[in-house]
Amino acid sequence: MTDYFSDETGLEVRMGNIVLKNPVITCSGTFASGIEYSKFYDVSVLGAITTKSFSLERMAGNLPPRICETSSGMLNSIGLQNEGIDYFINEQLQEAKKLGVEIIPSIFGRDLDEFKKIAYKIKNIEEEIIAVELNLSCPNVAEGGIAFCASAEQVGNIVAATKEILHTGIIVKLSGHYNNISETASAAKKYGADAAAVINTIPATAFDIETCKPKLGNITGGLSGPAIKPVALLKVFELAKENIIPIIGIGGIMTWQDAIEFIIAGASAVGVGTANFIYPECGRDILQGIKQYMRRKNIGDIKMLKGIAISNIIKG
Amino acid sequence: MTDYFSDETGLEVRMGNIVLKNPVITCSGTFASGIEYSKFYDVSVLGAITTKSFSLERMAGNLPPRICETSSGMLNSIGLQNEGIDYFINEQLQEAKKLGVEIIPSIFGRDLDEFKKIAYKIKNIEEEIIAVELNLSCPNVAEGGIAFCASAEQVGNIVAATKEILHTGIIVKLSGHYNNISETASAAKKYGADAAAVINTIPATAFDIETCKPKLGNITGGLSGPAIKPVALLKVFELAKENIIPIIGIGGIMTWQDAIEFIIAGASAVGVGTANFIYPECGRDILQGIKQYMRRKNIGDIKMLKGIAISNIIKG
Amino acid sequence: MKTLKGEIVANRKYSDNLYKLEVFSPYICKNAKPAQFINIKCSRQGSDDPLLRRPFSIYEIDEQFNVFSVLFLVRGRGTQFMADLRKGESLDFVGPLGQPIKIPENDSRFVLIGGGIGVVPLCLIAKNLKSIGKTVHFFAGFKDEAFYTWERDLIKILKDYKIFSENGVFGEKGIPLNYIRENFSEFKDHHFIVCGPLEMLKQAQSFLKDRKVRAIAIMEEKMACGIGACMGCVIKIKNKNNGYSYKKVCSDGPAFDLMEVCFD
Amino acid sequence: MKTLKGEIVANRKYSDNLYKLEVFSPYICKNAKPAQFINIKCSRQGSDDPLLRRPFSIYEIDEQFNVFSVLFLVRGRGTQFMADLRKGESLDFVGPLGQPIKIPENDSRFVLIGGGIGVVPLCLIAKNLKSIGKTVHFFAGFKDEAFYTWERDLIKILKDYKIFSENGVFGEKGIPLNYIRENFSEFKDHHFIVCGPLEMLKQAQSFLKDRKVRAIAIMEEKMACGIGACMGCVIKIKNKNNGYSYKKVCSDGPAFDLMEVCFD
Ligand SMILES: Cc1cc2nc3c(=O)[nH]c(=O)nc-3n(C[C@H](O)[C@H](O)[C@H](O)COP(=O)(O)OP(=O)(O)OC[C@H]3O[C@@H](n4cnc5c(N)ncnc54)[C@H](O)[C@@H]3O)c2cc1C
Ligand SMILES: Cc1cc2nc3c(=O)[nH]c(=O)nc-3n(C[C@H](O)[C@H](O)[C@H](O)COP(=O)(O)OP(=O)(O)OC[C@H]3O[C@@H](n4cnc5c(N)ncnc54)[C@H](O)[C@@H]3O)c2cc1C
Ligand SMILES: Cc1cc2nc3c(=O)[nH]c(=O)nc-3n(C[C@H](O)[C@H](O)[C@H](O)COP(=O)(O)O)c2cc1C
Ligand SMILES: Cc1cc2nc3c(=O)[nH]c(=O)nc-3n(C[C@H](O)[C@H](O)[C@H](O)COP(=O)(O)O)c2cc1C
Ligand code: FES
Ligand code: FES
Repeated sequence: MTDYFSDETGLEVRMGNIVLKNPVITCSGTFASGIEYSKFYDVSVLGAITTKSFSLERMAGNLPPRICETSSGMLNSIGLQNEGIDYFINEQLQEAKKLGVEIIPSIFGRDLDEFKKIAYKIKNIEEEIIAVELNLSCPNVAEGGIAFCASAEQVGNIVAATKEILHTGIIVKLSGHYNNISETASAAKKYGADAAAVINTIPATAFDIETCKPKLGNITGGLSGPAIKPVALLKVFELAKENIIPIIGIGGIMTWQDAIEFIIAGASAVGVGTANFIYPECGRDILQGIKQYMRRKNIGDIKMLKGIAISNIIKG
Repeated sequence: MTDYFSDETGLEVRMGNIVLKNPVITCSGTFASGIEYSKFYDVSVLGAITTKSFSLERMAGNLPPRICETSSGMLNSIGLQNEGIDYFINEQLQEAKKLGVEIIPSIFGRDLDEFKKIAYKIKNIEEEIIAVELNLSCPNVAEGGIAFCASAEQVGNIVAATKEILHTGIIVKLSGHYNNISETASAAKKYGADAAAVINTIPATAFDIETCKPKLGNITGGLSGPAIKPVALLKVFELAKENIIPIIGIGGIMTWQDAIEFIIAGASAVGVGTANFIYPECGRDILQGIKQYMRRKNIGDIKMLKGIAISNIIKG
Repeated sequence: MKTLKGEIVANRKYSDNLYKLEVFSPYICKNAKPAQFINIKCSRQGSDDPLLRRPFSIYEIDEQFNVFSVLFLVRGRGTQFMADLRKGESLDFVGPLGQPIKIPENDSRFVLIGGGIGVVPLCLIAKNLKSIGKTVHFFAGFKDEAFYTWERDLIKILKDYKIFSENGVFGEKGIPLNYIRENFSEFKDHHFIVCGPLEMLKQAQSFLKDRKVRAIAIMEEKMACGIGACMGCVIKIKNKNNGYSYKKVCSDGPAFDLMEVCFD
Repeated sequence: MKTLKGEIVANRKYSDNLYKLEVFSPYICKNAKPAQFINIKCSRQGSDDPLLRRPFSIYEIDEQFNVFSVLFLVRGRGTQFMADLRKGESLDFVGPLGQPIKIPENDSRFVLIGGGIGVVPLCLIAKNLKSIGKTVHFFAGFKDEAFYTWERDLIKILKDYKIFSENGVFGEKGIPLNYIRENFSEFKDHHFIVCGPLEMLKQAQSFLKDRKVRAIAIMEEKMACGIGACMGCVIKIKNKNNGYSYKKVCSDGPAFDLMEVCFD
């Protein structure tokens, strides 16, 4: 057996200007800023962590209950509760940096102007982060959020404005909800995004048949977990086929097998979300599984795995 | 305890010109024409059965494998294999009629013209059916299918053309895939549809990480089963809130609890699909459960249950 | 906190839908404190449905044998899974989670009021209070017979308790809060700790607030992560400016100042 | 066909990943015919993950005790669930499904070739053929040791068999088809029935076709309904016009004329 993987050789991922040491990152909103999970394992093994989305000002979030379980999935309607970008920059970043892992702050603005303001703040800490993620797809907020994804122009504008302010890598977090994901991804690419994170949670709901009321305080929420994996895979596959922009594949990844499935479908890297709630160490375990799979299959570089299902289809 | 339900009192459902004796129907493609399932129970207890979608000519369907299981769900890529509408009219209808259940033929045309031709054929058997379902949302065909739902105009045109030919009830089967479901439903209503069946399967895919090939011969398929229920519920709820057209709620209904959830979210009737594969008698059992729930809650008419979650939200 | 596997030492049926699950875990027995909980995976290994872990208070800790227990009511899919677990099988759980309850050092007399399954965290709290020499009155109220045989556990912790059932089938007929109301002078300078249904907590709050009694509530909310990372399990807690902010039951709680909890 | 619950009489481990599940069911024992299968729910009651039932050939029928069995290999989530089932638990299944194999009445001599788990349906077929006085040669080929102890079942059905393993750890070293090739003159007017991996079926088809031998294949495909309602389980079957049409393994099969199966 060739010994490619005594170290991390062959795992490095390049997406535009973003270089990750390996393809496993954690998703926004499911890993806070990493501190809680660092009690379970050394999170510095991860390619990067994406923080909870931060807004310009503190946000209270939505009415509880905010969580509701569904078949092989869950709904959340957190509504971006967060202490605001200043809190992240002044209080949390340094603590998170101590974990030794690359950090991708996720940011959320209700409009272009807010995104710009947040970007100016991020500018002061650009050296300390590996990229910034623009959350353009939250289904749980009244203004902005998923609605951005309805228009490729809007997505392009926000990316362009951020790009003008920041030199760090830019990731756009897109929704699978609209049917224009190629256009939004193309616009993001055109205006300077390095990668697209695909997908965010899928708008959904649930009702209690005894009270005859919604199960979520916010009425609707976003579906995540294994239930959405086949839908997320199709979005990644379709985008990757068109070769528009490097993709971080997200949606229902629980195991290394799921991660490989996204990578062969065309994702450059994978984002692990809901799985962290059930298996706190899953980021580490998924990475380990990917390494073992590559060794077993004698694949020396993860790049050779990326989109291999697409080439196999083309070959017929 | 009041004895409303020694019979079927209070279960009748009116959707435009369509009158069902109760709200439980089976979904197209999951119940063939009822004959197989009649070996398991007396299917005449059902409100109606919807047949597999029939096309103008025989269709061979897609390459196998056509089935792939996912977390709490399944993908299918049948591709509308069927023997053609003539076969249904000449061979199958009479046999199905013997089951004593109301029949809703589902029909599929690749374009407006084919829909018209099929409608003319249906005209000859109009007396024998309770309604016709226009499948405008199949994700597994190269022409037509889900693409119809991209445009409200197209949907309107097909409904209008069918309405001109047929006097029987018209149901449009819509996709949750596009974000314009209010518009397509409005167009359908405007041009004469009596009800909308919401939703069809959700486009999705899966890959085999050992062969690095798609798990379906057709590469992509449609996701159904419990995994999609929260997404389907939201579509039904949003449409029902706008009060556009009576709705047959479909997606992941396995139990009477699921059926009630769709009804309180605004569905007039419910369609049971994938569940038939796992619990062949589920149609009967779901109906039974609805009756018992209504008795327990002292609800004399199913109409009082319809959309009750919406009124509860408005009441606050 | 850790992800742990513990061997099931016993799964005792207390009544139709009440079970006590005893689990071998030196780590929990050494580290868990009163009011903390664990988050149990309620599906077979390799299965992700039901997806989310379920939170359960730590009920008893037997330091000698390194066995702790949870006492649970069968409610839905997760607890049915737990009821079916057998001796010798392995329990997959994360813990200990939540903040240990902060016992007000200066108070020496406590009233504990548990409603239904809310008695669970109070048992470990009671044991702890006793062990540090505090006076504890324990009041437990139940709707039905499910807890009929549970008294045998309580009696091991303390003698000074009263059990009520709404229909009088066991214990005294009535509810604990009424008893407290009627005999309030006895308890007026006690510190209260309450856990139970929202309606009970609400009533306790309004009654005790008027009387300026200090009280701690042990709260519940639906959880996803259980460790403070997802913001899923928040409840409204009053803040200084007459407003409220959302606090996480899993990591800020589950114990909160009862007077600061907003019920609306 | 019916939805049934049957008590599990035994779940015998044959090797690391091969099990025989014995189920009490008068209905199946009375009605099931060779080549038919049942569709097993592989999740706990009230759980829908894994969602789909799994198809398994009927392996043995004990009419005296009304017990039938399935012999299965642990492959994934469903079969792991089955491996964990215990005596006394209840099996939820639908059956009998599929067309009984049509035994060509005029033929009196049969060669049965099973590859791996493909031996399962052949066992009931063999027993049936013997019972109606046909001559049966049974050839079984395996990749590894999983079937090492399985011979004890076969020997109860007939004496005229040969077992092969690719690596020679048990039985003869080699594969059944090579043996047939080398000794073809012995079998040339036999009717063949084959079940096993696609590669084996393909080779059998091309070898037997050239020699104009008639053969039946027992096929597999992923299923959803198992009763002919969903069109999910189709395979390509040649039709008269040199084309093919899709036939359902569950309700048209699982037995097909081997020469009509398209492998591409
Ligand atoms: C901190 C804490 C401690 C608890 N301690 C105990 C205990 O000691 N004994 C006990 O019997 N129960 C306890 N509960 C409640 C217990 O978690 C629920 O009864 C259990 O989650 C129900 O799961 P289920 O699958 O059976 O029910 P389902 O209704 O099927 O569960 C569906 C979803 O709702 C959640 N859920 C349902 N009920 C509750 C609830 N009351 N609180 C929080 N989430 C809920 C589940 O976790 C799951 O995500 C505690 C809850 C919390 C938050
Ligand atoms: C008519 C018929 C008879 C069979 N008889 C037997 C038997 O007697 N003994 C035995 O061990 N196996 C038999 N099989 C194969 C058996 O159905 C699969 O091994 C089983 O479904 C695997 O389930 P899993 O959850 O363990 O695997 P997974 O791979 O997790 O299953 C995932 C999905 O793929 C399907 N699937 C996986 N493998 C097969 C397969 N080979 N054929 C059809 N569907 C598959 C499953 O049903 C499920 O829907 C038979 C299959 C068919 C079609
Ligand atoms: C509780 C919760 C909170 C989330 N918060 C955010 C967020 O703040 N910003 C964001 O871009 N995505 C957020 N997401 C979406 C996830 O990052 C991810 O895209 C989604 O959950 C799908 O992946 P999964 O199935 O692996 O969870 C959140 C998801 C969950 C479950
Ligand atoms: C195997 C299969 C075949 C289907 N065929 C059709 C079809 O021919 N026409 C149609 O309108 N919908 C078809 N559907 C979609 C169902 O009618 C239904 O809309 C969908 O499966 C969602 O409901 P469920 O989750 O209850 O299955 C099919 C679904 C499945 C699973
Ligand atoms: S459950 Fe995630 S923050 Fe409490
Ligand atoms: S599995 Fe449905 S037709 Fe065969």
